[in-house]
Amino acid sequence: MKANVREVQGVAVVDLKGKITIGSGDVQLREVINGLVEKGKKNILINMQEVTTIDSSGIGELVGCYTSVTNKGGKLKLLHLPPKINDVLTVTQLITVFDVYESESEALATYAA
Amino acid sequence: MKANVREVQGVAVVDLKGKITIGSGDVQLREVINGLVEKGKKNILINMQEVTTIDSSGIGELVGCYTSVTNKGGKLKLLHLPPKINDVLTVTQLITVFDVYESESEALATYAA
Amino acid sequence: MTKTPPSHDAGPIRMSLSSRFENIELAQHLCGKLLDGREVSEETKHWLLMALREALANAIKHGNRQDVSKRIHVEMDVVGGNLQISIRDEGEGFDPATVEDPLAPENRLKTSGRGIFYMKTFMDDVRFRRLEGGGMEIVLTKNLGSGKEKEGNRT
Amino acid sequence: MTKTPPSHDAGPIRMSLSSRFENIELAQHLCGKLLDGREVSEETKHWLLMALREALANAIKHGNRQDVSKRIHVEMDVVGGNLQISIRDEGEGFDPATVEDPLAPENRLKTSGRGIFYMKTFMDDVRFRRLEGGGMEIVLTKNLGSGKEKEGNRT
Ligand SMILES: Nc1ncnc2c1ncn2[C@@H]1O[C@H](COP(=O)(O)OP(=O)(O)O)[C@@H](O)[C@H]1O
Ligand SMILES: Nc1ncnc2c1ncn2[C@@H]1O[C@H](COP(=O)(O)OP(=O)(O)O)[C@@H](O)[C@H]1O
Repeated sequence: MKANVREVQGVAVVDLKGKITIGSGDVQLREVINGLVEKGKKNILINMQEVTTIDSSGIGELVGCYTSVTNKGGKLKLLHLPPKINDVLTVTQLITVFDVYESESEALATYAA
Repeated sequence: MKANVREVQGVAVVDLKGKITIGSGDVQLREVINGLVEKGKKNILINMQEVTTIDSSGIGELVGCYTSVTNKGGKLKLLHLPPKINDVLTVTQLITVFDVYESESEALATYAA
Repeated sequence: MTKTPPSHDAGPIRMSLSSRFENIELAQHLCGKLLDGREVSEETKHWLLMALREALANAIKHGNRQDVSKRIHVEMDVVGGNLQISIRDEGEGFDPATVEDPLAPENRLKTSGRGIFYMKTFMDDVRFRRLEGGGMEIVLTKNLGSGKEKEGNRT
Repeated sequence: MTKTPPSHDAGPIRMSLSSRFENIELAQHLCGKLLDGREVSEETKHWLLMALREALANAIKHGNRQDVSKRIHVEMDVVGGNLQISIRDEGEGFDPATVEDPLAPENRLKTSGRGIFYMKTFMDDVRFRRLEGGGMEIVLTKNLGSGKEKEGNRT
């Protein structure tokens, strides 16, 4: 997994690429998000467009990131969810937990509110 | 393996495609060539261009075909040998046994002689 | 090499792997290859490979606790249109009845506990068995032609 | 799934297959996958997979005589830059010393007898062992980084 962080309109946009699976990407995702939280970033948008595979460990980490950001009073949202990852979140009833967007500008606008 | 037979200038040109390997293609090759020999065809040119894989069984069948055609007073020659199949014939010192051509028209001309 | 549809079932494939997460993909790959040339939709294949991934991850993590000297045993077979995969580990085993429901409100935001649920969602049948010499066996079954595209699959 | 170079050797992979020629490609495929992400040239990979094919074909044909109830056991491992593959069958075994030289003029036009020669040409080492309970083991070794591109490879 590769993660690239961009700062756009006060939001940390995290472009993820590759696999978020057990032993490869799951812990890495947590570290990236924790790093942002420690730097005081509260508005985080994870761009999932280029995520090729996710498993229950990856989903678990995503939920963990959501909780730690929320606990710090921040907002973690998701962008460009590939259909199969959408399915994986849906069956475990997590899709309603996350705010999910199809357009980056639309997503960014919601942080200003 | 797929084999298509074309009749060009009195030569049966056999276009082979795919694998000539044990259990898949090796016996088939023999049947095609034997069929031609039984029909009285003596001039046979095997086009190897689209052969993707060959193994020792495939090579064995090729040699067997060469022998049966030669024994009937015919000529079996090879066209468009892929580099790796050329290697496989070379190391077993079979490359000098076969007449090999890079051009179909050139190959066809040699049968007229 | 071209795809040739298998004329008959090619008999069970067994493999064993050391307890490393990197090996999950090798097993997935072999399973995918086993289905090559069969009439299996990409959707069906995707979800059953995800279920296989979850079972392997559990065997490596919870079963063998990533002890690389312990092995994971996988057996795959297609019989009468059903893919059956058995995954065995050399761990302590567990009681599946004690596994919590990840959809229960108090579990919804937990960082783990969804693997078995995914297996059950994406396969037709999931069975657990404690092995005599220790360790757990999990048997995943999927009808390849059923088109049973459960909730996980889009329409 | 993207290729990730394995950070360390992933431990031996073992598989067993029923004695069908269709299974040759499954084993080749797994071996190819095992090399993914390693620095192995396509040439090296091609020739070692051909050697593997020959060994499997012999185990299925001469060893197990295509008896589908008998199995072929394959173990693959990369240790210190060497790929080592063991192929075992459940047949009668044979004496490798009795195998004829396919380059001898009287054998040159035979329709068989080139398999072991190809293995020896394309691998760094080929060893035979009669197994205690019957059957034959053949161990193929190739240094992955050697660039030993023997006669079989073009320059
Ligand atoms: N092969 C196994 N050996 C021992 N325990 C297991 C095994 N597979 C699953 N478990 C137990 O079942 C629990 C639930 O597994 P699962 O639903 O996959 O979620 P997770 O792996 O995220 O905990 C695990 O936490 C573990 O206690
Ligand atoms: N696994 C095996 N079990 C028994 N005999 C074998 C085995 N492998 C090879 N042989 C013997 O060695 C001979 C030479 O094998 P090989 O060089 O591969 O050529 P081919 O398979 O074309 O005969 C075979 O004909 C067979 O008698």
